[in-house]
Amino acid sequence: ADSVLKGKTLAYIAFGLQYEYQVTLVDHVRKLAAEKGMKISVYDGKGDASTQTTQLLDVLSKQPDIILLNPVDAKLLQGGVRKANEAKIPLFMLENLPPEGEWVAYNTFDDVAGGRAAADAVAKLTGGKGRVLEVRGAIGSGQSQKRYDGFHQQMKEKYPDITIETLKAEWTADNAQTLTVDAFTRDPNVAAIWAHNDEMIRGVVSALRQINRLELVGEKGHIPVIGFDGTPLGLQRIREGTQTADVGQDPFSMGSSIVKEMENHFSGKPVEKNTLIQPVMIWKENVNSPDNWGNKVKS
Amino acid sequence: MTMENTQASSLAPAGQAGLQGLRGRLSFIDLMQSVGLLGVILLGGAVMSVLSPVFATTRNIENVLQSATIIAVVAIGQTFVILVAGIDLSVASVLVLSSVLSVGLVQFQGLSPEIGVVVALAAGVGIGLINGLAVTKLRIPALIATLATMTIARGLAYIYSGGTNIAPVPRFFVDFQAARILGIPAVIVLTLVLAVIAQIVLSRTSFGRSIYATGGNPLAARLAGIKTERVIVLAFMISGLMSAIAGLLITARFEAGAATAAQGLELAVIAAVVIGGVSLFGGEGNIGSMLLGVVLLGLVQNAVNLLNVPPNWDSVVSGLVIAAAASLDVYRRNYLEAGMRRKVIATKSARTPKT
Amino acid sequence: MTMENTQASSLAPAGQAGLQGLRGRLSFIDLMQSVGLLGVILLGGAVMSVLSPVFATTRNIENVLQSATIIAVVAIGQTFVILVAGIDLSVASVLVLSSVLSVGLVQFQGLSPEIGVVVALAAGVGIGLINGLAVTKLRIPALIATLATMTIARGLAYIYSGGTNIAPVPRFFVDFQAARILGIPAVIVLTLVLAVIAQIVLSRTSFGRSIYATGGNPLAARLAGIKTERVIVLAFMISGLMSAIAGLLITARFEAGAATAAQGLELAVIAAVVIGGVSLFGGEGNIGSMLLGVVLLGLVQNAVNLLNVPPNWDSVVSGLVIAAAASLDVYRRNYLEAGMRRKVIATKSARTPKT
Amino acid sequence: MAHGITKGFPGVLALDNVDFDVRSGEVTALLGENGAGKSTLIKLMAGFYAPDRGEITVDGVPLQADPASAHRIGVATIHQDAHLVPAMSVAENIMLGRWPGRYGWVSRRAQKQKARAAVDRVAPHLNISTPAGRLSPADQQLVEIARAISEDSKILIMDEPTTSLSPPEIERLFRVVEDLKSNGLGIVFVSHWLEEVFAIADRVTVLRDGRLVGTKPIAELDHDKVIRMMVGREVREALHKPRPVGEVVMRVDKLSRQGVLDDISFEVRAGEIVGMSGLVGAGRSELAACIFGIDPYDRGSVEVGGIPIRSNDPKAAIDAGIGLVPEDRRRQALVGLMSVRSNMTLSIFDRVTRYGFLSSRIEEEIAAREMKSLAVKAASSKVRVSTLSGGNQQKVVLGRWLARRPRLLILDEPTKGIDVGAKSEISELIVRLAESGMAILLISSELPEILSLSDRVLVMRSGRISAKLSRAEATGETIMSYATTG
Ligand SMILES: Nc1ncnc2c1ncn2[C@@H]1O[C@H](COP(=O)(O)OP(=O)(O)OP(=O)(O)O)[C@@H](O)[C@H]1O
Ligand SMILES: Nc1ncnc2c1ncn2[C@@H]1O[C@H](COP(=O)(O)OP(=O)(O)OP(=O)(O)O)[C@@H](O)[C@H]1O
Ligand SMILES: [Mg+2]
Ligand SMILES: [Mg+2]
Repeated sequence: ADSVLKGKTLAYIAFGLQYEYQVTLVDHVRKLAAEKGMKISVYDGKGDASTQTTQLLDVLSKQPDIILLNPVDAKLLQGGVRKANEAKIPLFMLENLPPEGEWVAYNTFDDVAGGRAAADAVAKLTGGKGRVLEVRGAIGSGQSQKRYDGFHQQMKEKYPDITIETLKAEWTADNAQTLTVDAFTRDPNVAAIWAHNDEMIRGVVSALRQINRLELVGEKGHIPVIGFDGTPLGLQRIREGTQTADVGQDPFSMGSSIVKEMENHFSGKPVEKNTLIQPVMIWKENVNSPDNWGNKVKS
Repeated sequence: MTMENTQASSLAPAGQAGLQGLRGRLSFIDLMQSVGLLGVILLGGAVMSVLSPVFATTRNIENVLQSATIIAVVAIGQTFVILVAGIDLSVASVLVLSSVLSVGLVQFQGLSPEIGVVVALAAGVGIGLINGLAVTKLRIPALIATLATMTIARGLAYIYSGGTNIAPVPRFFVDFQAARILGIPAVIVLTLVLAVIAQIVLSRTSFGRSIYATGGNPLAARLAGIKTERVIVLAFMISGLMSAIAGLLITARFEAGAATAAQGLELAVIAAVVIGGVSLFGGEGNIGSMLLGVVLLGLVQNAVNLLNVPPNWDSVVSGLVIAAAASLDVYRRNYLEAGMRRKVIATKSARTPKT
Repeated sequence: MTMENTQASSLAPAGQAGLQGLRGRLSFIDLMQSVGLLGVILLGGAVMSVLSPVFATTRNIENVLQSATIIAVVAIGQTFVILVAGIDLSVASVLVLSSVLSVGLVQFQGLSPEIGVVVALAAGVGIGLINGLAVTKLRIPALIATLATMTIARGLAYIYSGGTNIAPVPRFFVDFQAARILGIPAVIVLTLVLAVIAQIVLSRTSFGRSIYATGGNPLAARLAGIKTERVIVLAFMISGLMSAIAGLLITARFEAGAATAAQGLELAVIAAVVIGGVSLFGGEGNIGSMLLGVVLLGLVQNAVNLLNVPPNWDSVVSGLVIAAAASLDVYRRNYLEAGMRRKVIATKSARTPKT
Repeated sequence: MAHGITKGFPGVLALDNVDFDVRSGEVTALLGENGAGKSTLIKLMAGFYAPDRGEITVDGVPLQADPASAHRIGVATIHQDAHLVPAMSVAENIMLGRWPGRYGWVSRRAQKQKARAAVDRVAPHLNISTPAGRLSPADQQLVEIARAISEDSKILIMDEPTTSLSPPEIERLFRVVEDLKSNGLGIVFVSHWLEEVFAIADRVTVLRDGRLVGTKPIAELDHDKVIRMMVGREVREALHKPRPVGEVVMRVDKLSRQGVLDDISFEVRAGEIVGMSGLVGAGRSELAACIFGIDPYDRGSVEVGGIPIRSNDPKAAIDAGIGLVPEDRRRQALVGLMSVRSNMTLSIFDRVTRYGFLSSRIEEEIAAREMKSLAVKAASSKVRVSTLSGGNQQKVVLGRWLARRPRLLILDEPTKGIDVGAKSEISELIVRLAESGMAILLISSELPEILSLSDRVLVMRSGRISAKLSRAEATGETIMSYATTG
């Protein structure tokens, strides 16, 4: 039988197609939409709230049946969300929520839990003490803030002997590289490094190589490096031993679940308003598991 | 037709009549300068109306203009600075600083919204003053001076807001955003009012003329007794004020004091201003055609969104459209210029010799 | 001492000898011009050594230089463009395009790494050529033309890479990054070699001289028989080539071809070039002091990182340091000039008049 | 008004303890060789520079080093180089900084009226709404003059106001000056044309090497005395000697450019000096621009040595053996930021290159040689050419072509702004170049120069050659009559 979504138009304002995780998410939603017979248009938010606001307004002119919105910075899309509500177009949200407004369903990855999982991993690798570098994402990004909160809460509650030094790398490998190098110059005693995404790990690894501190997992002097996302490149690094672990999210389940909520909404079934997708820790042992999204996409 | 007549009459004794005719023709050329960009816009608009049925709707045009207001307001200030051969990179940072102050002073310090607005505007003017003094007194190149304040102001905005965006905003921001005057969104009306004031200041006041003189030939301006340093400082202060006003607009639009917004806005603004015919070397340009540059960039963005160009191809398409628009405009100007030169010289050499 | 002697001999008839002595003094001043920025750097370095014990270690200095290499290489190319009074905003996009091509052609198309590198460099030169032709033939302002190619090249890089990192990189990138020549990291050596070549080209070849002439006065240069359009096109091509080389360096540094890298790099590069004394109006500047500008910015960043300035305050601090460095440099120049004037008056004013 | 003025620049002492005063109702001519310090003194009086020592007062009120204060105090100045805002209209340039109106509003009507009134006194043919940047150098200079005389000033300073003007305009200017003088203005006048000085000045002040030589009433002076004060030696007039004339070097055939040039044909032979006369705006500079490939032309051809040269390509013209000393050296010839030396070698890269690299030794040799032969006054060959005085800048341009030795040299107003001593040196030089076989096309608005140097004279009017005169036929009267009505 045809899906209730058949023939419906879906406008998907994406976070930005410059990010591997997002590209995978978008591709998956696209594939599902095609299966359900929806007409989908994807807008590339380019990681910029102003662009997204403009896109949202432009999309409203086109009167689609469904809007799927993944805000870069939800607070800044408050005004846009209000307009969508006024236009009475059902809104589905991913990853970030504005302070007010209405939406049918919200799916997100549990970033706080992700931060906590990272803290556990760090503690496990360091024996619960030492100086840990946290390479964080952009100030003002909701994801980064939740990861930060989860990590620090967990550390404070369970591993008080660990000191955290936060480096403001704004999601980019370039920044992560210089900041890491300089953090080591300041004090070469580093027990572990955790970065808010896998992209920044590229900078971290490059920094370690530059200062001659890059030892593979298992070798003497190895500094545990933990990423976030579970991108193919991250998994590859785990296989090679330049990265120790990764906090995996799952774009596939996030995409599938939000499309399922759309189906529920239009067929009158109960809709799960908030869905939190839990992190999966990836280590060398399970790096080849076909469940890891990074193994499902081939780059 | 008229031109032919002018040629004939310029044979008359004093050549006065010929010059009169030329004067009329010159303002016609000025008109063409703006109309040229308008032509590019209309042409593009016509193509778009065929490609996308929703393009030519009031709703869509209103959206485009409304989205363009923030860049437009900042661009008005930037125009003053570029006219004096400066450049202001700090605009986006001043904008976010103004935005977080306008909300934060109410949220954190419990001040009244009016005071918040006033302090936000004052901060913009103050940073403009610092930029201006750094450029004129310390003689730091404008690019470097405003790069420094750009970094500093953004830092201050993050520090003050704690790195996040501040919400909710005072009620009147929301009301203002929703307000309409004669059916036109108030933000658009405000922008137009600011543009008209700026254009009048530039074209009809001695301060405005001093701006053009200072940018067109600073030495000549100084020798003529114009206080060029003061003019430059004022231009930067105006840019600061306009950016601060844009900060309030962005607060209204996003309903938050936004520390993270407007990344890279300075380049977009400078691009719009230059496409709008303001010379980076100073002394040339006007608000009217400058605004057409802003609108053109807004339309390109809108077209790309409406046509749902595949992700990342949109960048390619906008780049091509910008290049095409710019070269069309340049082509038109050269064409016009060549035509004009021939006419001027023809009139001149036909004049009766005086002994 | 020598100067005193020179003064005495300037009493000799033709004044020729006096001119000789002055020549010596002038090159001393030229030296001071560069040394000035060096002075700012040394002063800052001294302060930093006190504040942070690790600052003055070989290790740290090496790190700073190594990090600065990418900006430095791009800045060398940008210097050529700014010297001809242009500006190249497309550098960062060319850089990432080169980076993704150098890896992608091997990974996706299965070509040999050498071909990947050659195509990457050719792409850079090609975009430079397009920029140059747009500026000279279509007469689009450089800012707009390169803004367009900046958008387009970044778009193409994303399209080609599909928004992901392309890895692993061919072996020789890894080897190159790790290599040392005489104990100095190969990337630093390569950058210095490129800088020396660029400086020699600029100061010792007719092409270099044409660059300065074209930037200083394009009309005069053209009337002196210089093919100014060709010179401008070549400057843009050099900028494209340098950015492409920087793209290979970034590939080596991060061991991946990444389209997301180098966001906003163009502004950082332009800032470094201008702080390094290259005039945005063309015709003035040299590679040596320009590199000091690059190093200065790198050190500011390093200092902020080492001192562990609280998050967000780091922006404020770097902004202040940039402003301070720029104004110190301007102050020094004025001071030097005033000193020279006084010297002339003191030594020449009292001389016996010859009639 | 100026007392004990000393002003130094890096490497140059431009003025050394100079006293100078201006009296109302008098024209004081300020004379001196190129680089003597005239313009520097004027810039000090205009408030543009601050004196290192000494003081300037107007009616006992000290002048601040600020052009605005100079204007306020009543000093209006025409500077040596035209300082106009190119994109602004003539009217606005005339009223620059003094825009009429109230409360900061500019009254366009009043502006036009006032500008029109000022322009009518010196240049009635100008259209006051043309952007100033589009005017020819001569018209730009007229605009400068109109601006200065429109000011309500006590003192009017004119630094070489006549350099690009033709006789009728100069006459008109002098009438205005007489007028202002009788209104009680004090006027300072700088010119390298002693005829002009004797026609208008009441007193003469002479500077040499930055020092005051003396001030004398005009009645006590004659040409030779003034020259001796300025130069410290006698100056010889160049005498015309017949020279053997060689084969045709350049042939211009039916050259036309719409609205500018109409059917121009002539030839220049080796060793020949062809003078080209005409009124300002006759199209002589435009012709030079077309021959030299600066501007395109619609029809016709230019041949050098029988080979046609490509249009619109200065490089091709230079390669074919043409050199041009353009009219507006600052805009068209010199790269101000570059050194004197680099400016001189700008067209001879091939000759100063060894093993692919520029040799600074050869460059210095050439520059030193030309600087010596032209007596260029500069601190060294490495100073920026923009710091040289106007006349010395012109010598640098000449030096560039002397270094290259083209087959045909086009000189467009070559002695514009050149002092008497140097002028005769340049005249001699032109003759020497012709003797050595170089063909010379000499464009000049100065009849004496044309008459004393030319072997043949072409007269242009309204883009056409209205007469081709032999040396015998060419007199002041014939030339002027063909220039105005041919
Ligand atoms: N800005 C400057 N920097 C350095 N030297 C300068 C500067 N301005 C003038 N000079 C020097 O001062 C001296 C006097 O120059 P000035 O322009 O006053 O001469 P002048 O008498 O007007 O000559 P001319 O008749 O050629 O115009 C010259 O040697 C000149 O090179
Ligand atoms: N760029 C320009 N735009 C407009 N008119 C111009 C331009 N250049 C020259 N003209 C005009 O063309 C005419 C011919 O000028 P040209 O300079 O060739 O005359 P000339 O005989 O050399 O006189 P001059 O002594 O003024 O140089 C003049 O009327 C001049 O005003
Ligand atoms: Mg002078
Ligand atoms: Mg002329």
